[in-house]
Amino acid sequence: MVKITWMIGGPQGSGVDTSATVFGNALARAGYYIYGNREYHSNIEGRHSYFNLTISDKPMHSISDDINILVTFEAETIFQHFREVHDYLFYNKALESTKLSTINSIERETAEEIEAFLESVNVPPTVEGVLGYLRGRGVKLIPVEYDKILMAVAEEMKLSVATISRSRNIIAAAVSLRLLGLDKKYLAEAIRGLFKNDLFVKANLLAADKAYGLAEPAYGLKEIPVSGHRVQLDGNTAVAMGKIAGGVRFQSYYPITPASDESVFIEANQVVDAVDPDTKESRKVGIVVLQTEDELAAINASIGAALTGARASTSTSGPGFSLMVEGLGWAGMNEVPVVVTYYMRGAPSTGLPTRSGQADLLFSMHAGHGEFPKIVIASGDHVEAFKDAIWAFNLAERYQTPVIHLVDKSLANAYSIIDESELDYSSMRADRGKIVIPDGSYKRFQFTDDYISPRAFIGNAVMHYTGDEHNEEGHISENSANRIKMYEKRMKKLELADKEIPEESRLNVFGEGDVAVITWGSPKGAVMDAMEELKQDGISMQLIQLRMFNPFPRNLVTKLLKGKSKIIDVENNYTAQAASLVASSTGIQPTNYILKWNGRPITRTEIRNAVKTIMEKDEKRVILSGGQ
Amino acid sequence: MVKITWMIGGPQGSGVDTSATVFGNALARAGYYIYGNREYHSNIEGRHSYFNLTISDKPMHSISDDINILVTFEAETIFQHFREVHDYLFYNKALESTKLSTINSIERETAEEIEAFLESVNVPPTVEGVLGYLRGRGVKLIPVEYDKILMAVAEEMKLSVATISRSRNIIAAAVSLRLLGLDKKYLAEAIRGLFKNDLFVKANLLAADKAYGLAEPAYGLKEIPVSGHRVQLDGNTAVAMGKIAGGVRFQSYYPITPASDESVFIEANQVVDAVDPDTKESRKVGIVVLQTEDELAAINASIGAALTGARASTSTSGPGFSLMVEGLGWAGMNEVPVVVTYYMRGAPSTGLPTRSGQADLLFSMHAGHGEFPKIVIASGDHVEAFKDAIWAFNLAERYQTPVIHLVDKSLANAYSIIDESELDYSSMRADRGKIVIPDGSYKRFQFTDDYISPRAFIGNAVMHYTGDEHNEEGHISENSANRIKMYEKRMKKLELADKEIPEESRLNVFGEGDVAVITWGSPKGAVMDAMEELKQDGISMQLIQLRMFNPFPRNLVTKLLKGKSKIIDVENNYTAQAASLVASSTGIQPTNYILKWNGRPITRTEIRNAVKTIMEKDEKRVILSGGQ
Amino acid sequence: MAASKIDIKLYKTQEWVDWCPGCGNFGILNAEQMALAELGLDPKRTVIVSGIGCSGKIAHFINVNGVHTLHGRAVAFATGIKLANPELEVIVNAGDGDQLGIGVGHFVSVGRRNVDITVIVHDNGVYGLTKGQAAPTLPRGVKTKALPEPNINDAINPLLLALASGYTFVARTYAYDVKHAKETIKAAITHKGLALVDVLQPCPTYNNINTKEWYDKRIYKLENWDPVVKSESEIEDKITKAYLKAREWGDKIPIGIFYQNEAVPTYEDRVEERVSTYLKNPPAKQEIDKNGRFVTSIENIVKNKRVV
Amino acid sequence: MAASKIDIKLYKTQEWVDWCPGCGNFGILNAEQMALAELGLDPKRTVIVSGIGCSGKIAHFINVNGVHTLHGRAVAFATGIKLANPELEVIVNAGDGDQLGIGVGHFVSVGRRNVDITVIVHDNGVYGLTKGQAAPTLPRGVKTKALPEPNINDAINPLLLALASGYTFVARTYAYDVKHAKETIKAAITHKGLALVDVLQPCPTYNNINTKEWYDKRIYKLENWDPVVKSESEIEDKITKAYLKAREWGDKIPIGIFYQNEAVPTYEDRVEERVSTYLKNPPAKQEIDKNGRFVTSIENIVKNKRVV
Ligand SMILES: Cc1ncc(C[n+]2csc(CCOP(=O)(O)OP(=O)(O)O)c2C)c(N)n1
Ligand SMILES: Cc1ncc(C[n+]2csc(CCOP(=O)(O)OP(=O)(O)O)c2C)c(N)n1
Ligand code: SF4
Ligand code: SF4
Ligand SMILES: [Mg+2]
Ligand SMILES: [Mg+2]
Repeated sequence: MVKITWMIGGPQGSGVDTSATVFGNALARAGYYIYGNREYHSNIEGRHSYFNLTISDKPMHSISDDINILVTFEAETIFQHFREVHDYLFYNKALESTKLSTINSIERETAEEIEAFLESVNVPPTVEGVLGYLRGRGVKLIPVEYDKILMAVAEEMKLSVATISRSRNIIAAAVSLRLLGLDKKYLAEAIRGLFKNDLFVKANLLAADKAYGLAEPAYGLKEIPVSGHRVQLDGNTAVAMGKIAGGVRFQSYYPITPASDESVFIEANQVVDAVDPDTKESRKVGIVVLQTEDELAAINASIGAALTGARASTSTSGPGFSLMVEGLGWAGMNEVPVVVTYYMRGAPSTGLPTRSGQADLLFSMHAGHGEFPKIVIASGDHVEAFKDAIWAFNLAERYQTPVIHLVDKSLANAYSIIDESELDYSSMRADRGKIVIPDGSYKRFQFTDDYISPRAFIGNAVMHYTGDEHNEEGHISENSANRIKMYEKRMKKLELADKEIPEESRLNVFGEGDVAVITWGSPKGAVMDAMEELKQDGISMQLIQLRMFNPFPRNLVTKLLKGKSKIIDVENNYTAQAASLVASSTGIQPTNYILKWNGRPITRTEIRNAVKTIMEKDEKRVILSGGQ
Repeated sequence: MVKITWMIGGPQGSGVDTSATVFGNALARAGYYIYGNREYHSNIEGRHSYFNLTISDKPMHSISDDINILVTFEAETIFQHFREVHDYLFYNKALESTKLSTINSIERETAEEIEAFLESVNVPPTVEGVLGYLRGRGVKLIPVEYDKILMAVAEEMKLSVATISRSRNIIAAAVSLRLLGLDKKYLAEAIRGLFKNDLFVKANLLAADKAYGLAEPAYGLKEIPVSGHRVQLDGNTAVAMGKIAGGVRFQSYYPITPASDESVFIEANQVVDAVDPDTKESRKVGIVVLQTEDELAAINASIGAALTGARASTSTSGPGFSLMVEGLGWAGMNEVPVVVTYYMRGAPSTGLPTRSGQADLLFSMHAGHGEFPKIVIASGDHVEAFKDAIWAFNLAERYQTPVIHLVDKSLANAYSIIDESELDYSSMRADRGKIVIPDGSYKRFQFTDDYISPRAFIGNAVMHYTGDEHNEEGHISENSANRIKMYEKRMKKLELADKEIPEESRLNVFGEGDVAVITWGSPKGAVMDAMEELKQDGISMQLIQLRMFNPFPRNLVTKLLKGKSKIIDVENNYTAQAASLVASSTGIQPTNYILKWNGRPITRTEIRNAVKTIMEKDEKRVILSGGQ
Repeated sequence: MAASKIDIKLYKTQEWVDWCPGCGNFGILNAEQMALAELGLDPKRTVIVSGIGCSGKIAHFINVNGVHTLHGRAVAFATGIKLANPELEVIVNAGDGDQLGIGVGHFVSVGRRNVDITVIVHDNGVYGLTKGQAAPTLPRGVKTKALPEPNINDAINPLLLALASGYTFVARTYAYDVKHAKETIKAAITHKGLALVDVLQPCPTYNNINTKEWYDKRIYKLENWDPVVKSESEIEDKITKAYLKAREWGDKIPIGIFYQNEAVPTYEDRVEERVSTYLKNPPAKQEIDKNGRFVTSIENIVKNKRVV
Repeated sequence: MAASKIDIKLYKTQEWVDWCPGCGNFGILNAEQMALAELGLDPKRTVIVSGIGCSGKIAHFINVNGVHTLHGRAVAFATGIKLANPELEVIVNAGDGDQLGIGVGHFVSVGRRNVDITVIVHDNGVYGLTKGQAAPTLPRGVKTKALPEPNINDAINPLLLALASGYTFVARTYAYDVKHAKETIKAAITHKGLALVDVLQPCPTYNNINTKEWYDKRIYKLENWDPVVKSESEIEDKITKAYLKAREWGDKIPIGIFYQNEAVPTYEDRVEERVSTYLKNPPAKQEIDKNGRFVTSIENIVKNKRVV
């Protein structure tokens, strides 16, 4: 199985993302799968960012700490990442004499740490020093004269170097492709597929041509024939596509990282094709995307829209969600199907706005004063993110209650190549729950046997809503007996959901073994990929990926965990939040924990090592710290 | 032991509260203790409200469902409460023919319920019908001609009846006092103590005189000599007094029931006496009380004030707290000692704004995105409310982190007479934690052995704060190693608190027995008072009253609960939230639950009956429904 | 949506109106019910979105759709309702504390959108339902009944704020002049664009300063006043006059329509410009599935993401 | 708090300024550092309270107390800081999205209080740090770089809004005219009362419409303009002129101080009126204990609650 890790770094705003996208698309055309992670500061231009990709002939779901090929344009990336690279480093020859101390954009703590390391291995804090160190460790160094190539391209095209400076990224992709042993035509195709502007297409093709020869093939990758289509997805786009397919008609948002890309994508695609599934007749219809003044308005506008019958949702991350909890409570009280997509980022407070985390689970479970039913689901990969976006709407409308869909930033910004058939959207079905157009008088909160009231839309009947406790008509009622019954009605819907939704659909189980691993969200990929590798080390594990936290699949989890010799909980947070839900639901506590809260995603390398440590030394709590 | 239950009802805005206060104060002067609950609609004038008092020769902490004396002025109170009264009903003779169906202010569900009951016992839905029913059940009916007395008073004082219409309440108090067998001089004293306006004092004294003779002594209460002082307290005032004593210097708030009375009290007392404890020198100093535009501003203004060194707090209830969670996270991230007094009312959403509940515990534990230390305490009676308000500041400053102080509405609005010595405020001590005035350069978030950094105030040094992850200087840092360490620093403070704060001080234990009762907040009083009564029924229980939820007294709770034959959890919510914290911390689940979520307080009668049901039938979950 | 005049009784619910005797809200309730009746609005397609406060209860008293929301958030709910189904007539009713205190951010921001809704402020100078604290329209130094000290804050002027925020209809009326209030509300509803109606509303229970007597002496109706902008070139002049007039307060208090400009496109028009089928087939009215099968095709979107 | 001029270097921190090359924020940073230096403000007693956005980072670059708060909430934090310790010089720096979008409720409400702080809006028309969405000051129809469609909302005018909200100092300046910006900020800080400085701040990365070139052509300085209210009787005239002038935008954009009125008591003055020792002995400076023993006596309060 091919598994090559490629990393590119550079300052924010210099096109590192594009570089990784073009390169990944080229590889996809050659038949390879990709999984990549974007890492960047909360900054627009100048701070260090990087992209870490795994290239494989099988679908991948994680990144690795062991970098085969590191592509750099400037000095900071070299300093930040030289300790991770094993095989090849591309670097800009002009920078050899650069000193660490002259790099302003590097954070003080980071610079000090690197300096301390270099001192400990007796290497001067310069690019040259580092290159020497790498050479000593067997890393092959490939100098690239980016500027020279750019100048040549510029000259040929009669343009200024500044205009085409971003073609630098293409140079990096071209050399990398060659190193892997793949034909440059894939890159040409990728360039043509990605850039709209003819001038840039031409410049990039030229740059690619000139750069391709700079390395020798080393990895001997072969073209793999592809049957069917493959798509490139990130988590934001996957959710946006799921929502559109699932019939979202009103999306409100207030800009926030890493959520707003989803809304911007929906807005850019707000005119959609409505196709009659029988007659195939098609017409254009519209989605309203509303950028509000804040998240208070965002959730409440979406709730308003939902009252009229539109499938409505809002997307945000921690700070925004903190402002939404009052609205969420109103929706719970008024049995409104509204979907909140909650992108978890480095918290608390503003935290690490562009980094990842999974520390918002308990908050989302208990968000809002008082008790009301909310359904909480979490996606573990891009395909799940797509399908869960649809599932969320179905759940919301069936149980007439808010649904929170958790997606961590790692997943939102990760980039993967997947088989289009995995999306399988033509088999998805809508469940709009109990909808009525009443003839005569109508009680929005009618008591029924299954606790769910027939739901009419504003516009089709006269009805009343209030955040106060209310009677069946939706008018304020402080009567004790009504209070007891109406409160119970709401809460019982969650019990109904618990009965109706198969527990098997609320979690995924992978593999078999005496050792159980519990996780949720993006760490799923790292664990799955590590499990493959651990099998070779003779360690078999069973992965239990939790997908729905409320209602919690108590019986199945109990059954799965009973009798395991070890239960390892893997989460991107400090307090092992999912584990505490497992414990409070089932009484079973994990035996070991693998935790990470530095804002960077968990890698398969880390899982592999941590599991080994646990198997060997039974360490209770392994703290991961990978990533720059 | 004397235990007499007295209830008075009437429309909001008609002076029912005053009536109860005057009456209670009169009883206090005669040497009796009082515990009373105020129950009212979210309405300014016209809806039914009532006050339920227990009179005793021992300190009381609860109310009862079995009413000895019911005082009414109008028909609605009779309809609402006739099923609860056992001994005496005062009523307005002029209303005998009033029909239930003519009362607009009664809620439909309530009217229907009463009508159904009356039909089931074959009584016509009129006041007359009800009176007949009561007569049949041995209740003594005492007609009072309020209007006639008022007219006589008005005439004597040459005033209009309208001006003195509220003296009606005094009439009720006077007759009640007589019925109890106590001297009218106590009422006269209470009137003089409570009313400032001479005219009203006079009118009330006259009314009292004229009314006193209308009943015959029946309960034979004797004057009890009092040593020391007694004070009349409600929960809002207790907290306000605690804060003032504890050095609050900045209080922000946005009006909300049932929290704002606390802030209004502080504002009315914002000029306070600062007395040097040694020299006894006294001077006037001021507290800033800021009414903000919303709760977002309230918490953030308080945090700002805390940064300058002022002890700062804000008070709110559910809807407001929902808006505060983002600010709370900032305070956690920036290690700011800010106190939030959280009055729990009927939730979710606007809920039952003037009723009670305990459904906000898990929300307050997990409020705010991400992980940060917050200390959560809850008071069980008025003395605790007073002392906890001080404790909260000490904890906040010692651990440099937000503290949430939970007080339920029942406690906030309850009225009690207590021995002044119980407040014991001269023995209270301030703990301001690690405060410094730095000489030279200063790092606000310096790493230290105990994770707590020396804290300087803005004004005394230059320092930086940010909600982003930061380094020791408080500047933004996304460095991984710093992130891990700084995050841990914050979280470890909670572990330090767990070590330092004796577990014994985090809960109260009362009684002994094979059966444990777990509760928190105002139900403590009902359980304690019921325990007395249950002892006579041969049932001995041990009450464990939880006072601090974070950090949770895990070891002690485990020790206390181990080996109990039954563990009964008593809470004013649906999902037994404290029990779930007990379970997730100790692995021990209650065997039985007594739960109530109709917004009314738990009574000792209810506890007594529920415990008996549990002991006899081992019912798993007893749902209480008392109160109108 | 205008139709023929309908019996006002149809606009009354069974709920008991639990305001204090003499409360100005009764006047607003009557005026609004009359306005709805005279405009013949279909109760099913009319929505009252209210805030929290004494005022907020009005949504339960009028027999059209009633959405009694959260304190300060009514405008946000209303925006979602209106944009999801622009065929609905949407009216916001809430207190001065609600809209100009906790909700003032939404009050201002909706001005940038000119959503075609009507915003009615129950302007009583106090926080009624929480027992009489000072609301944002209470002038500094005034000590109403429940205040421990005279009000420490200056008052906000709702009309000025609305003008500065982009409202295209700005009016003031008086709760005890039910006819004027009714006509003003009708004009606001009929106006195409975002309309403010600030209603001076005595609160006999807590505002013992700005009472009926106080207002009766001061209020006068705008006369010889043409607030309507008929062409671009009139805007500057009319809005300037409106600014100046809106500042008048004290011995004389003008009521009436201060400014009206229908030339600014509504938010709905702006959406229609992007999505040409929006008004005919708005979000709320689209079928998103046929017997469970989704109708939205994402084929073109997926194609765009294809790399092979 | 004025002292003699201090070396500007003292007002710089070690932090790398990570704004994009050419960002207007550099101009604001320089101007503000110069203003602080020229006023000789003591870094310990000066506080910059900032919001979230590119602009918000400024609190880390100036070597006085820096409180980098939450998106939209800077004014609320600043109010708490100032009222707890009125001896501090408190300056708010935040973006247009921060103060006029999510924070506009606080922006307006602080006007009712006239707290003696300075509010500086970094007015770039976009949400910089979240990658260029439209901010509240971007006019309708304008399509800056990152927008999928032209801006759908009308712009808010910060000056008008401040005037309507009760600010007693209202000014506009320009980030690339560092001298003008510095003088304006100095005047704002020196002003006794609530001051707004709206700084036109080009964002070369996302706002490709309102660029330096665009502004350079249009901006002119207010001349022959006396904004200062010297007596009650001048208020009406000066604020009216300010309203009209503040509406000017397009081919010509005035900068300068539009309005200033020191006759309105600050919030601190108002507190002092209630608590006569407030300014001398404000909350932050009071000792609340002596060796752990509390100094606040509640004896009189308790006595009031005695029934026996
Ligand atoms: C978030 C939140 N904060 C506070 C409250 C409490 N509250 C209820 S009504 C009200 C004020 C009502 O004043 P106003 O809006 O002027 O309406 P009025 O009662 O005067 O009609 C407040 C503060 C609430 N419901 N929600
Ligand atoms: C509650 C909340 N919502 C959203 C965000 C995300 N956010 C960060 S910066 C920013 C906008 C910044 O725009 P502006 O205030 O104009 O400042 P600029 O970057 O342009 O200086 C937003 C929306 C946040 N931090 N908090
Ligand atoms: S308190 Fe005031 S506003 Fe509320 S109902 Fe009574 S009179 Fe009306
Ligand atoms: S994005 Fe704009 S505002 Fe932000 S730093 Fe760059 S140029 Fe400045
Ligand atoms: Mg009001
Ligand atoms: Mg901006």
